[in-house]
Amino acid sequence: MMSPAHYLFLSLALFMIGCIGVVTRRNVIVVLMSIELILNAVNINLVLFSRVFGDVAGQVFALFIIADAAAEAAVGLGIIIAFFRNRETLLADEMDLLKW
Amino acid sequence: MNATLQALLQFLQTWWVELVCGVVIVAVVPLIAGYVVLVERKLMADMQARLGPMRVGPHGLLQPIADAVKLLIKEDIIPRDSDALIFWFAPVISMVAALTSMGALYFGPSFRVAQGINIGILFVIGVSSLGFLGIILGGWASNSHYSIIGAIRSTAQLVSYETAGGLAIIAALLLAGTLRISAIVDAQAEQRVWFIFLAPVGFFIYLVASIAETNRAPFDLPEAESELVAGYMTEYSGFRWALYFLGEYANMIVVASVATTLFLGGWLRPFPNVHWLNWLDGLPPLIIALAGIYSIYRAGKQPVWVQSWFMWAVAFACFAVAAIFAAPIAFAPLRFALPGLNGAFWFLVKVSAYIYVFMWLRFTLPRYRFDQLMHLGWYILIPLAIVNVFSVGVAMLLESEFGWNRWLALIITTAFTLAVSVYLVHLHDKRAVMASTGRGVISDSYAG
Amino acid sequence: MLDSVLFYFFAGVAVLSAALMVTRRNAVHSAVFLITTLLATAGIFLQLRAEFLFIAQIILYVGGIMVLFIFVIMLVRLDVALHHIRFRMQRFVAVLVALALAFEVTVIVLLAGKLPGGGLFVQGAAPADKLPPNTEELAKSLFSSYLLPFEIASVLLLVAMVGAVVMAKNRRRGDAS
Amino acid sequence: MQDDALQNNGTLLGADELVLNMGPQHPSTHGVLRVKLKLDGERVRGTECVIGYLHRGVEKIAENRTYQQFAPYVDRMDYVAAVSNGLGYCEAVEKLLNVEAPDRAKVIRTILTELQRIASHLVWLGTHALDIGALTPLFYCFREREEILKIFEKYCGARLTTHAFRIGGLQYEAYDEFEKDVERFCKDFERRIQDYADLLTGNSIWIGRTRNIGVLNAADCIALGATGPILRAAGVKWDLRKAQPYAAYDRYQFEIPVGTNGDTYDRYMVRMEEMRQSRLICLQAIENIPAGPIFGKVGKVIKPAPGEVYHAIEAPKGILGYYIVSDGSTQPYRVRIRPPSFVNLQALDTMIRGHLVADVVAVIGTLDIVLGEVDR
Repeated sequence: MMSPAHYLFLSLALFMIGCIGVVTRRNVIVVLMSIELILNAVNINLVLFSRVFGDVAGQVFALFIIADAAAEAAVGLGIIIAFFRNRETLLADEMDLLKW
Repeated sequence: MNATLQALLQFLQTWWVELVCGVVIVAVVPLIAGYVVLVERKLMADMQARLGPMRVGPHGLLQPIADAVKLLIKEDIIPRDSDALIFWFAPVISMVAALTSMGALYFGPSFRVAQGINIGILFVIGVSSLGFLGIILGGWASNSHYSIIGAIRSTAQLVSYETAGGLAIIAALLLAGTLRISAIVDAQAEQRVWFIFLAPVGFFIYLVASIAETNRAPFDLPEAESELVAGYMTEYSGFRWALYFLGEYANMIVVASVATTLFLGGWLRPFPNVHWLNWLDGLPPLIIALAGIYSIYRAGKQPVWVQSWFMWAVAFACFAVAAIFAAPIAFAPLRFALPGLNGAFWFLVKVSAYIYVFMWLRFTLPRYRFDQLMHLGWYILIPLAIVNVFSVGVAMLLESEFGWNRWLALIITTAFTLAVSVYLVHLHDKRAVMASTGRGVISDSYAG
Repeated sequence: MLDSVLFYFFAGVAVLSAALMVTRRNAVHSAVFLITTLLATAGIFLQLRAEFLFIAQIILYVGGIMVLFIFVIMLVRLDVALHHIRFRMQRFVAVLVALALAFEVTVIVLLAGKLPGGGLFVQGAAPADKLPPNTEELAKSLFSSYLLPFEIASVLLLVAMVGAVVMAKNRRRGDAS
Repeated sequence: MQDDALQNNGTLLGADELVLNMGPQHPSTHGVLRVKLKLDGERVRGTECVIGYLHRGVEKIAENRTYQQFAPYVDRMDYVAAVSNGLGYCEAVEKLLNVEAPDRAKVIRTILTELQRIASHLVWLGTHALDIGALTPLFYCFREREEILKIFEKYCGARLTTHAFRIGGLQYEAYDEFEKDVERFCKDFERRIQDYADLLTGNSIWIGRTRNIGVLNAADCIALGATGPILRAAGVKWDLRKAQPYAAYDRYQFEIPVGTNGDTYDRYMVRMEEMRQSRLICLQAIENIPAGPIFGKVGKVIKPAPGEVYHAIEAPKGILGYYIVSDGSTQPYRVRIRPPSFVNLQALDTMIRGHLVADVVAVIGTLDIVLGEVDR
């Protein structure tokens, strides 16, 4: 096994890239995908420490995070479809009304 | 540098068997898939009162090779305005997914790549489901309406039926109590029964779902030739098309293997524990030798001497294989190879039978419409699969906690499942009648 | 040796395709690269001997969530031109924030040895061949200690499912509801 | 309300309509029909048929040919039912000349035309089933059709474009074993058609794919001029063989099958029953083929008196009408043909709106069009 720091840096890199994606992209779908990437980076940490400490709890929580990501994707994409149907756009900066 | 080389050597030393098996799979599966196509065409011809391929080799035996050569040298057309990179890459994904999932399969007690994978059956199902990526990306990248409709249909279909299929195999997994493929088969040997008899509803659901997953008729909507020309493959030609095709047939072999492992007793011969049936062990060489004798009989009837020679060659190949199968029976020192060889034979027989059912259905049934397909998946199969998991679980609980007779418990719960299925079908029919009274009712066909 | 080769391979693929995912204009390309990242992460999980998570990642993430993404991308058929980037300022800020975060974590990781409790470099990890079967362990833990969270997660999924259906349901204009 | 919403908001996701171009090179548009489908997802919002890819100017050609010379051309309109086309044309010219074919000719004409009806319906059944995804019936249907074509070949030497009849009667006497061949075919066919019915009629997928698909009620049929099995499936008992008997049809007993809903399934049932009835007509006819001449009193040069005539027959696909204007010369002044496929094709849009893409092929199949006839 590699040293935990390797995995931590990998996770960090993915997390950072995800953050940059969330902040810079205009397409809401890509923003959602970046969030998935962030969750995934967190999963690496959880699995890593589960392995390091020999405790399976980390993996359990990684599973919960995957379930959460699924829920989030479903609802997020539902919102996106509803939004697209009304506004015919997917650009984040055009989502500037609370109600229409 | 030296250390790297050492590590590499050590790696090869540890894993060479698996590597060789993997290479064999990659090399042989396309050939097998080609011959599955030939068998399909021959069967179809037989059912449709015609002969099928007869020209290339005797009885078209060389047809798959000729087809492969033709596809390889065909021009590889990439449509203008297509997404060239994804278009180029998509068929590869389809093929790789199917082949990779074979890595975890056992084609007999001693014919496998990786052994003892903890998540065995899940690996096969999960990885083979990645093939959808190739389909949807290929359809999208083609930049054609037919392709994209085919791709979207295919994805919706795969997602729905994978749910049903996944829930269906849980019944067998509950009975086996493990995900390891070898352990599942061992469990069937131990319990002296194939799981198809313990969980018939689960097997049926898996059968239907696997037909849908592999895009075979009557669920072949993604490539329904009368509607969408060739669905997601419309714009593909030559070798890329062949990759899709191979991926599809390899997938068929995968789902058939999964069904065989889970429900049909894997590589066990019929009644493995009944000793007076031990003569069944002599059946494989006998059957293969009979095929050889038939080949000799046909050899005399070939019109051209080349074909006649080829038939003789086929006959001798059959005899050689029969001899290999017979050797462990005849010579005691080779007895150790008997289970492996016979296991592979029975596994092959069961997989072929499963694939035969696929083909038979294809030639017999008309095609479902997309909304009907989704209704069948979501309104009947998935609820039924859930109920089935529940009832198998209850049966096991009754057996282990309350000391019921296993068969009694299973018969009662299966009856319950069947009653639910009748109710579901009834509901579905009522819904269909309601939908048909108001014409043009919009039901969102993708949402099911 | 094999471990490190695998790690660098998967990590490299993951980071590279994550970067490509964020920078591609085309949403489908982004999705493809995200899938590559997820698969590479699955490889990392496998390398950490978390087989069940490996397959869960493939089945749920790639086979489930990403299908949903690709499906939506194709359904909405985005012909909107995305050339014009109005978020130039934000991109700058994003990089800055990310770098600050990176610096922080790096410092923590590097200084970890000096923290009380031995920090992050725990050497007590069991060797790979002595690990208990992963799936069974996970299941036992999931259905005993973490039964409540498990049920909550299932309720969450149910809620999400209902929510998504309600949200995406085709409500027509002129409908009273 | 639904339609309003669609006009405001377009489609399911509010995206543009997808225009799918089906044909002219498409496996299931039965030739070179081109259909532009406006789709919302997979739902058809409208269709536009583009025809004319097979236009040969048959009606114009007629003006430059003598009456006899034009006869082979009509075979090339509905090429899967060439005999029926020929019958219509010959009878129309006979009507114009005010002569009648002899009895024997009439009976043989009837037998051949009914065999042709079976052959045409078999082609329809095979291709329609193939469109809906049943691969196998096609080959069985073509096997039976082959038997019919063999009879044609023995009779007149041609299989597809037979030119079997002449103005005024027949060119060829029935060959020696004609009755026996027809009888053997009819005997076999009873069992065979039951096989097809077993394959399809009760099949729940088939019912699901055809019932309530492409409904065309009686009023719509009449408004659009749809005839033949389409009209009868809607419940209108209108068959020219009974309504305005021609050839020898008034001598034989047969039923006119009608449907109730006018959907694809009813049309399937009607056509299946029509095949059975045609078989009965053939059996009745071969029992008693009157002796006598086969050619009426028509000279070598046909020069009808100036005037016009309209004669229609019940072709396998519907009413096939010929309107011929004579100016007293050896060539028709004007020939106008009312092809059943062309008129029936008009119903496509009405039938298909609101259905799914998959139903388009089912509906095109059930219309039983032949593009040679549509485009002429």
